[in-house]
Amino acid sequence: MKNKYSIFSLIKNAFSYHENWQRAWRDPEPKKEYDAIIIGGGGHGLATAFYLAKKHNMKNIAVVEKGWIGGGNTGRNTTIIRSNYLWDASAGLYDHALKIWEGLSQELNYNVMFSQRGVMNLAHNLQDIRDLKRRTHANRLNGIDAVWLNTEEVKKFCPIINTSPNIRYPVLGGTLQRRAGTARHDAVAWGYARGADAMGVDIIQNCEVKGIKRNGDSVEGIETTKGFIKTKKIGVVAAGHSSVIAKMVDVKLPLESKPLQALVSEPVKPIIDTVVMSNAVHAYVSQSDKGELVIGAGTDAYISYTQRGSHDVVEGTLKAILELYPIFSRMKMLRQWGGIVDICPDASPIISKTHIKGLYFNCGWGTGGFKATPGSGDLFAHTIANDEPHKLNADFNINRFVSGDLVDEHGAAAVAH
Amino acid sequence: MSEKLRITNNKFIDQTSRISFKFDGKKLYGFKGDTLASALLANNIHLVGRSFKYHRPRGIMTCGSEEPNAIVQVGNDPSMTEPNTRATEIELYEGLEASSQNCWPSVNFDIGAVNNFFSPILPAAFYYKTFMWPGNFWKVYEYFIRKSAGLGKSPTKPDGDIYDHKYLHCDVLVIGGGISGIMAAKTAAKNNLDTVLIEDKNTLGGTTLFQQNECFKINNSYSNEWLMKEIQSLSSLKNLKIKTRTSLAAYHSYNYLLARENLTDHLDIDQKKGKIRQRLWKIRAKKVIIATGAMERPLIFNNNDRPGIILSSSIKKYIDFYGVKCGQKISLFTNNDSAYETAISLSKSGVNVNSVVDIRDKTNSLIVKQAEKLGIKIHWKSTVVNTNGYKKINSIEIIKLSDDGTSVIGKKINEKCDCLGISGGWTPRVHLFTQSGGKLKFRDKDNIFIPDKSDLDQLSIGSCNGDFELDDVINNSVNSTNKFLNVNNNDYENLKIISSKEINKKNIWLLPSDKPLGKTKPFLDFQNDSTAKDIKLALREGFKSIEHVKRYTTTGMATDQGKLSNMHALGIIAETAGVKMGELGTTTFRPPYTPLTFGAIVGRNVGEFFDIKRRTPIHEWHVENKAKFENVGQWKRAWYYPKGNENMHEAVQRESKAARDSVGILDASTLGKIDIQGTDASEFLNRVYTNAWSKLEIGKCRYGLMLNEDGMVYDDGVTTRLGENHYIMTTTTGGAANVLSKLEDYLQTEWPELDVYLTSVTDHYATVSVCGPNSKKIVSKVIPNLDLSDDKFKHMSFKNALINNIKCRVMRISFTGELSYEINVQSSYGKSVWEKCFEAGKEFGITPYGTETMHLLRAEKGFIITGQDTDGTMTPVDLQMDWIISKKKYDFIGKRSLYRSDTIREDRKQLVGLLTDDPKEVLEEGAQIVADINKKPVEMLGHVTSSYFSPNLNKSIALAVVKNGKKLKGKKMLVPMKNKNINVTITDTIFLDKENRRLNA
Amino acid sequence: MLNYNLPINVTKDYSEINFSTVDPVLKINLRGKNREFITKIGKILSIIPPTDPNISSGNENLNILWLSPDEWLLYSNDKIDPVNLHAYLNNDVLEEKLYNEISLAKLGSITNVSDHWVMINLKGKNIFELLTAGCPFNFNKFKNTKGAVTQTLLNHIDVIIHNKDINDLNIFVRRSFSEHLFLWMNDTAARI
Amino acid sequence: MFLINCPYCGERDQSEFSAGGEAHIVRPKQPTELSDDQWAEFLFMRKNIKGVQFERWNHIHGCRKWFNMVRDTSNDKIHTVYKMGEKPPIK
Repeated sequence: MKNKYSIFSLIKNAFSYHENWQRAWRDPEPKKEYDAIIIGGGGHGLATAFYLAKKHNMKNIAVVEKGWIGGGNTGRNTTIIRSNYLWDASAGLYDHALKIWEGLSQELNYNVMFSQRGVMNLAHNLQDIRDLKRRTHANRLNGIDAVWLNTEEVKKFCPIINTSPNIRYPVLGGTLQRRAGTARHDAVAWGYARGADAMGVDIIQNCEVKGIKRNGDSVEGIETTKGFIKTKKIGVVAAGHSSVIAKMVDVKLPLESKPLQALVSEPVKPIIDTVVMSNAVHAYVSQSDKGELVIGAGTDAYISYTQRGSHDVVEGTLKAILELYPIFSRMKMLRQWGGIVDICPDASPIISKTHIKGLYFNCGWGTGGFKATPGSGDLFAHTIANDEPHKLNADFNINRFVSGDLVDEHGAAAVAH
Repeated sequence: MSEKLRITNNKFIDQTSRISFKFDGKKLYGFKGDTLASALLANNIHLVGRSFKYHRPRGIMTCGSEEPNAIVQVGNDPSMTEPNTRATEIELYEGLEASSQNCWPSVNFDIGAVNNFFSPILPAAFYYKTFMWPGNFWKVYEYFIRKSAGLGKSPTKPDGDIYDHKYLHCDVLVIGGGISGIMAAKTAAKNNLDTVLIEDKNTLGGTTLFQQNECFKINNSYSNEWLMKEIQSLSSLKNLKIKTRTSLAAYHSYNYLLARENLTDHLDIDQKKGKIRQRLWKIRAKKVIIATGAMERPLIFNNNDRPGIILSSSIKKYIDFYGVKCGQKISLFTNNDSAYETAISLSKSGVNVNSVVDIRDKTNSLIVKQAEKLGIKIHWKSTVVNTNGYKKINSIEIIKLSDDGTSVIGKKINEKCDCLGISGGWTPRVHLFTQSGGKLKFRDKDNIFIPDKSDLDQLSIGSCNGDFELDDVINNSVNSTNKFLNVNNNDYENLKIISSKEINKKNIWLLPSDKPLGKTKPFLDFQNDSTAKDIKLALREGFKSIEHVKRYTTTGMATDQGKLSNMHALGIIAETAGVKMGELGTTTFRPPYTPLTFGAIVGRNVGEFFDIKRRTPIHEWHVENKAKFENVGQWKRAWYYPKGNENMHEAVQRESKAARDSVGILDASTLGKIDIQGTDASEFLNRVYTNAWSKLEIGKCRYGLMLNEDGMVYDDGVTTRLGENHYIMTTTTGGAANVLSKLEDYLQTEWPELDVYLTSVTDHYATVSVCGPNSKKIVSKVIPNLDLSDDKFKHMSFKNALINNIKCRVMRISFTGELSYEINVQSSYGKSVWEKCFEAGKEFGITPYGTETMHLLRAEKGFIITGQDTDGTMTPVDLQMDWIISKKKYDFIGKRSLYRSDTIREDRKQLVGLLTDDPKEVLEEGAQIVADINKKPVEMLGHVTSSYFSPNLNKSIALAVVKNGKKLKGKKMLVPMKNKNINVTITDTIFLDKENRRLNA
Repeated sequence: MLNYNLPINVTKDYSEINFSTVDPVLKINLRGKNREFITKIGKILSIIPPTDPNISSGNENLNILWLSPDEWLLYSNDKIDPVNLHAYLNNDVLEEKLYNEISLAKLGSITNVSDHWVMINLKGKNIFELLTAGCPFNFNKFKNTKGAVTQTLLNHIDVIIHNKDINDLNIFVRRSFSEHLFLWMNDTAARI
Repeated sequence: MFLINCPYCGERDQSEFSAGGEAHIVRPKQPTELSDDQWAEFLFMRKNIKGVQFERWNHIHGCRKWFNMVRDTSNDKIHTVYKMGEKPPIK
């Protein structure tokens, strides 16, 4: 790999005032034709390209991104990574991702700062307890590290939580996955981009897809703002804009794109060193390495592509934060932003072929896609390369909405992503 | 305080009232009207903090919300301390205690400063390139990184202050109380528009308020004197509401704005108590006028971050407004005229101005001439290439600029100084405009972004709109305001305005140096320590878009959100990449404009007001009788009634037994109740429930299951036919609201042709459920004239009755399998009826029971609870309730979904009963069920949904969903726990009284 | 004899704000779509239900509040004398008459909601200061419109607000929410 | 926060309303006649338009009436509202 990153390369470059660092990735003009094109330069798209090149030896491929890579939900999420999902299919998918996360910095030679500081999910009513215990038992049998904590153990693991029995919805316990944690979102996109580029993948930014050319039931290429590009395989990883791409080939998806907001506080010295999520009292919080409290808010109920949500959602979230962490009342919100999340009726993703030959969709990650980035890329690459799903994403096909065989993380033990 | 730094002829600071405060533990003095910053400067304290990354000494740099350096911790009470507060915005009060952040042991001697020594190997984003070895070691590196990062400290105890909200609807909202804002507000209010003017400072007037200079006059009086009169005239306007100390935090679409009003932060400690600290105004304005002014830019050159380097306009405010000299020997460095205003103010106040270093060729504007007249030395076409002094600047190095401005020529002049004022021109505060979705355009002549297009009914005026000179500000503001408000206010016509005009403009984003860039430290983002070098590094590594550069170098990500750094970052990117700034675009400014306390955002919705508590009409009785309560949705429901020191299990066992052996009483008031009337009521029920309703006789009750269109069980309950076209439906407690709006949805959108009316009566009725073999005796005592004989009053039927002349409805229905009656009476009599039943039941040892016992009793009978035994993936068939699906009916909500390839599978997960081989062993709800624990991966067949120890059967019972369960009756299964595997057998779901004898006991 | 219990039964005084619960009063929900329904109601009550939104009609005894194009809330003005209370609430002539002539006549639906809603009366110069602390509704016009009606949220709780007279309002809140709302109202009023 | 003009009550704050998704998806009159695919189309498949979309809203905390709205999802601009059963305005 072109100049390997390490403390030594840093020192070496210090002598030349860091003026000899090479580009992390090239900035090529699109070729006439590729063996495969990935639409969408977010984490999932870049990871897909990376694994297509690395594991399936497809080097003549491109990632086309209408803006700048990592600028969508990759750069807007709260970076929570966990795999303690209820259903076997989900557990398989997300734990596959978690296993890759554990070695990703080394695999990419790019520090993605994967920090396994644990993720805790709190229970606030009797049904929460049933649901979370159900999940914990399932996780254990699926070989996923997850344990049930009683209220005292919750308090011990994260002392700043208000576990008083007198609050409106007292903390009745929770589950903990120690291998779970957070990572540096930008680094994931940049690391995959650098890695893919090094293997010859063209990353084409500021290139918007305007149409998809079909010949009968198979794809022939894409029309873009940088002209027509020929290809036989198109992997769509456009997150919130999946339906927009689908419309180009008259495919309808079971998706709704909704605003999801998040916010950070001003940076302070370490005060919470794990990730705590609560579904009933809707609040998740962690603290970034920079010291900012990173807080995920909920989605709005309406469709919007504006990357803005309503203030009530932010207020509702902070209200919950102060219920569980009254010490944060004097902390200040530094920045607030929104993303567009594409949500499936069963709150599970689609990683699937379509009825059009050579057209593949990876979408529907809703509010929880970041954690799956490496796994999603790996499995989608497999699906594209072999024109067949991997067994780990077989259940996440598009057809489940016809058969009714949903992976209902939503209905069952709905737990916040 | 060192008096020599205070001037006495000052009208804004009350120098008679001395205030004592503490900074880093040292007791100091200031005056009423000071900010912490002005008071510190008056005490000759510049060094107030350390930078984020290199821990370089940093001093006060501005006088406002854009301050990047003077960020302090206020207070040290663990519940009241506040991190990251800008000293330039803190109004001084008696007892204020503040301290420096991000330094240890002290701001003067900071261990972290070693980072500065390592800075050569810590370029932008170095952390992405290292800390990767050994593989699992990031944890360790991260620990130290986290410790050294972060600025102030979070409080560690709950906030002692309270906050609240207020909604405000107005015709015109004017943001910013400077000269243009004041004129606009006056214009609006005078034209009978309901107007609100907000200003984040404690006084109106902006910078004009202290602009007493020959070069700026209106109608022959100084601009500040003229403005004073304007401000006074506002008080007479009844349509005008003025809010000072109120800063606009967020500007959302549809002219929805949030403003934070500071109510007590400026008060002396002892006066703060018991008052609201901050109020968040939620404003809906028909029209919005933005008059937020402009920010002065710094200049980017080597070591431009030393304490004592201050924005030139801030130096002017400190001397003219606060009466504080930022130094005794001040040098100024500028690329525009405004620094000369500072020079003039300083020399008028007797501060010795070394010189003005101006990168421009000689210019002759009014203000420059005046400066020259005062004998101020000017280095034309020169730049500062370096500054010296570690904890405070002590000299600057000046060199001539080449003609093209890209390099320096000639020999260095060294000039001693104790303060350097820098002015890089002005940046309009367009943040709010862009927050609201407005698009900007770039103006090349002075390198600024100004408002262009917006979808909202809004207007930007004054310097935030790119008007910097007095005459432009006044004339353009007046015209556009009149047009915008569609009024004709001639107050400001033909004013005689004198204003110095800037003739000569020149801008260099990164000033040339006599050293190679690599050897210099030209800071852009002072708080985050990012330099021009970092920007260039990012570009070199292929990070082209401004957002990439920003994230890679963290420029503009600090607590000042890049107010000072963004423009230079853009400029340097454009220069280096060779693109026009206009095309480069700008980064998105996100709310809030200045950091906003969580407390203010949440307001009073904390503690007891965090969420609503719904109470039943009988709530008091439960409290008096020591009930423990369970949260069900927003309801407080009696959970169980412990006697003496019974634990829950003991109480529930006792209650359950009593209900079966004699009689129990339950408050069922929380169940949703919907009054259904209309000629199509029966047809409507046919469509929303799975079973048939048309043939239900008047006076009879029936249980119904409601599905979603996806075929999954959604809600259930008993519905009673009160009349030909009149039903009352009950829903689950949690489902009530959703069911009603779902039904309304179908009525209004899918079946408008149906003549049906739905009215919620949930709160109108209290429901007292008397249950058990003796229930009949009790009801007959309470309602003597009601014939309860089985033939007259059958199971699943209802009767109207009177209790002491009060109407009530008695339903004979059972959720426990016992003979039981539900008395529905209007809520105001609920408690009384309950007490009457209780009284009547005493002789039978009537036992009040809560939700837990109810759940146990119904489980003995195999009755489901939607949401517990179902989870949004269960069809009625899965529940083995095929009997409730009408085969005759053509359609009902969700029917079609029951016939999809997956939903018709025989081996879906189905509801079954479970018995543990050891009858004493109670299963854990949520536990998984497997057939073979040794086969890997373990196949999970289902899970336990409900589990109890039944005192009536004297054994453990459970309900579960199991794959293909219907066919597995009698089969052995395992419930694997962490430490053991529990042997269970799949059974029927009904554990007690399959023949329903007890219903007619 | 059964006792009558109100969830809140107090009068509170704050600076220019006065709360009092005005129950028991008769409250009946009226539903109907066609003109026949309107005229029939008019005949029975000698008050025509308003067909324009956000207003009310009434006489010295009764008010009819517009709730939606096919829904109105009828409530009696004065507190019923507790002595005749039972008489009133039971044989409640009015409800029965309405039920017979509307519901049974298939013209619409009549539902007694007397205890579904709790009515709180607010008086004083500062009552709108109180409302704007927790209500997104724009009261600028409403304030000065006698008889105006709105349904909105107050401290996140559904309410119906009836402007009886200048600085004299009736707020209707569902009984199970009433204690919580009242707690909030007192908390807020105390700070005005 | 949108300012929504309820066709019955007039302009109200967004917090009084609840969103109901894509409008004019008519529930099939004869579901049993539909294939699994056709039923899935009704049940789950959505246009999810970026641009002008017709959608349903409910004035849940006001008159409780459902109505239709024409809104541009790319900028949240509300073009118009109309009552259930009324003809949608042509784009």
